[in-house]
Amino acid sequence: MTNEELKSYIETNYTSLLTHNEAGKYDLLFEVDAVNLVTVCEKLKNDPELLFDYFCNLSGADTTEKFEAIYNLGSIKKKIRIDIKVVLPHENPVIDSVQTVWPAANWYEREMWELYGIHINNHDNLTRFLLHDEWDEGYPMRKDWDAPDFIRFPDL
Amino acid sequence: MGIIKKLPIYSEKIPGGGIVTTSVEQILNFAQAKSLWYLLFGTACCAIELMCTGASRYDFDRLGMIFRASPRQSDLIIAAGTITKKMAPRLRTLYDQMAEPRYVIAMGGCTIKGGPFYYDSYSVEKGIEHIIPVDVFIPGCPPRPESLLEGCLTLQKQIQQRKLADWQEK
Amino acid sequence: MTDLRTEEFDINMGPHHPSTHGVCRLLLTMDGEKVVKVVPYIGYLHRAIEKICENRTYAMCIPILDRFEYVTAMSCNYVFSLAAERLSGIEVPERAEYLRVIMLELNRIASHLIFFGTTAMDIGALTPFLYALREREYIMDLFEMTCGQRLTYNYIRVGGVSKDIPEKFIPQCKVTISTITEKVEEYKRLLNKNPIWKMRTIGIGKLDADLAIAYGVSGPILRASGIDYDLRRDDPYSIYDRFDFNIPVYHNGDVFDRYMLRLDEIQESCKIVAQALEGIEEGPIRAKVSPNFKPAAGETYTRIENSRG
Amino acid sequence: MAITTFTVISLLMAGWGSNNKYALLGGMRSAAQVVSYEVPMIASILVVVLFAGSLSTVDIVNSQSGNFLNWNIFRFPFGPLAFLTYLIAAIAEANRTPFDLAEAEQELVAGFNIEYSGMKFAMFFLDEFINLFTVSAIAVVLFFGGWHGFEFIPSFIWFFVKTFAIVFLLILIRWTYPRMRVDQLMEFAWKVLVPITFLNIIIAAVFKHFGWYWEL
Repeated sequence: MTNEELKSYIETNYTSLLTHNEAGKYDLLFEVDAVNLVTVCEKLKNDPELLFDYFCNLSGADTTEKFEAIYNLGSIKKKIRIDIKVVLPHENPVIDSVQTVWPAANWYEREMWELYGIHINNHDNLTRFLLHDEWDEGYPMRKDWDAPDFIRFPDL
Repeated sequence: MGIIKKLPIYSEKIPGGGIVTTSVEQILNFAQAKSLWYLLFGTACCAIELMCTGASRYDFDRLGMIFRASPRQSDLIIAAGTITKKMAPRLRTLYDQMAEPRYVIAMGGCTIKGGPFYYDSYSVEKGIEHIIPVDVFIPGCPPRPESLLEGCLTLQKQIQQRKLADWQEK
Repeated sequence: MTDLRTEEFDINMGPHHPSTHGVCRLLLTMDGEKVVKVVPYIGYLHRAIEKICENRTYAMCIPILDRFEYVTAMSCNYVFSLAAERLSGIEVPERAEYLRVIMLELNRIASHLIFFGTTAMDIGALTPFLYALREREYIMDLFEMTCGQRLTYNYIRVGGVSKDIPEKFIPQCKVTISTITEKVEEYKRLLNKNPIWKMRTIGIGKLDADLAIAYGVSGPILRASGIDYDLRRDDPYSIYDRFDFNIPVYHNGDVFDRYMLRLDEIQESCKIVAQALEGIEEGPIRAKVSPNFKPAAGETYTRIENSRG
Repeated sequence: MAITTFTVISLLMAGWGSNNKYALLGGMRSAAQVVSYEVPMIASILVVVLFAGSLSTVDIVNSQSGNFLNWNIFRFPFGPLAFLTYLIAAIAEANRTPFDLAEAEQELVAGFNIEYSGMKFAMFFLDEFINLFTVSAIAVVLFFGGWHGFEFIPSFIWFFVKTFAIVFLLILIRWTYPRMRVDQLMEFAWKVLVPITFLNIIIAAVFKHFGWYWEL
């Protein structure tokens, strides 16, 4: 399945759930509402045409106004891939856990919770694991985070 | 070590005792310098170079350096790789568990001053010098095996120049 | 015997333990000699590379990414450059693509040799470790003559590679890969029929296909579990579609299969390097990219096949 | 033989006394291992004793005097077999790889001696090498004709040459072979080695009874 076919397939079958985002180069990037995330993921995984059974990566981003969580999914049988983006507000970001769909998401979500401060609903083990135990300086990956030894470079 | 520590105090007082002190000193220093057993402590990139140094081409063993896994049985920590803030207390514990006399080699930029890249990182300890005292620094990111060998030879020279009187202070 | 009272106890393995190779801490719950439960604790090498890269230019990021995965630093350079190139549509010269493939595959061999040596050492045999690192030094020589570094290369840049290969690289590389292909046979002879090695590896650490997919396992471990999935073939990047190579797949998903798969992959990588050495032509090695280069706005996520998954 | 058995107690006490879980595991492992390998070791010695008709080492060596084909190792088929079982049991007894579970470096860090440093550790370490030398010397006495050899070289030199040859062999094995797991180790001792050695005793007795061996 080429990218164009995949795009048209998703746009016809997931009209209300996924919206295409032009920012994605090379890969297809879709946006989804935070409330629909788990249902969309389950559908994508079980759709016989797509079979997104492989969870590659989960990354977070802070655009100073919003948080973004990007899920990179792949399908081993169909050899296709897709990115799904969830946009979250800067105040009280909360997202549902997708680890019921892909257990691999567990650690990525923990990491996102720890570094970005995005709370994960229904996560079974939301404990600190990257930063050291006495850490109390906030969420380091946020753009507005600052620390004494952090030197912000001028914009080049 | 009780007797050896007190040896210089008594032997200096009797005529000709200085010879005894010097020869004991030489023997002890020789023994220590030529059988430095190092603790297998590698955290990051430098650990791979440490492995290479221990393996076929560079052959650490010819300097009398064999790795031991337990801190109780080693004389030397080669701190290879980045020490994060989470790791730092463990490094201190390991150092405390070692028996005297103990030495530390700081291998690579990260252990010297936070490295060429991690000077503004929130989780990396900027140099291990404020965790444990360091005897030899080896710069490089990561240092080549040759420079590690050179560092070890330097440490051996340092050890051979030690005086028995220094032992009392430590 | 059954009503004998036994007690489970916890044991703390790591962060400093001779067999962790890198730093992680495992909290093991033991029932005598049996491990009942493992709780991993990681983060002892969390160096905040993402945060550091946030305020660097793209060119400045590449050397940091070397330290990200220091056993195969080339692929970390590569995946970053690939992302930047895809974003801004930079065309990479032909010769640079060949050089990249040669370096990536040589680095894969080096990484697999480290795996081979340390695995055998953890099981208690020291000879394979010495053998593997002996062969790895030949590859290090090649890297050193090209980019002057043994471990962190900073070689693959956005738009190409940093330096051209010296004249004697190609003959020496040919010798190296033929030596390694032979030596891999020697490794197989050394361990495959060894009954103790077999006892320690066959049927140990089984990971079946469903579990492997569910947990997003990738690379050689996924293929050892019986899933024929290699991004070099299934999602081709660079010029991998020009070469003829097999992708070894094993089906048991135990330690022995992973070990065999990696040894096979070394031989396949040697094949790729040999073909690339044949096909390489003269030409420019780098597209024009300014040092302060910034890619066009947008997002991209690249995936490549790394030796460690 | 009795003295090597005593090392178990010291290992166990060392492991237990250091209040460290790794050391405790190491101590337990080595105790189990040494006790179970004692059986095949003594059983393979019994073969030789059966032949020499005496427990005295002098008598055992003298029974192998004369031509070097008289050495027990060349008395087929039970001689080589007894040597093999003895060697395996001896490696296990001396805690060397592939049976060095008591101080498996990659598993138990350093095993029972993890918490010992300085002179106490040196004692443990020297003990290991003395043990290695002792088992090799016993192997020479039992199977390789002790101090007998060609006339023109003094007998003690012969003895040491043979002993060091076996020490060399043991060291070679130590660096080449991977380590066994503890349950496999016990299985190997009780299910393989013990039956083989007992069978060997029976074979040796039959051969001795019917006089099917040479005396050159």
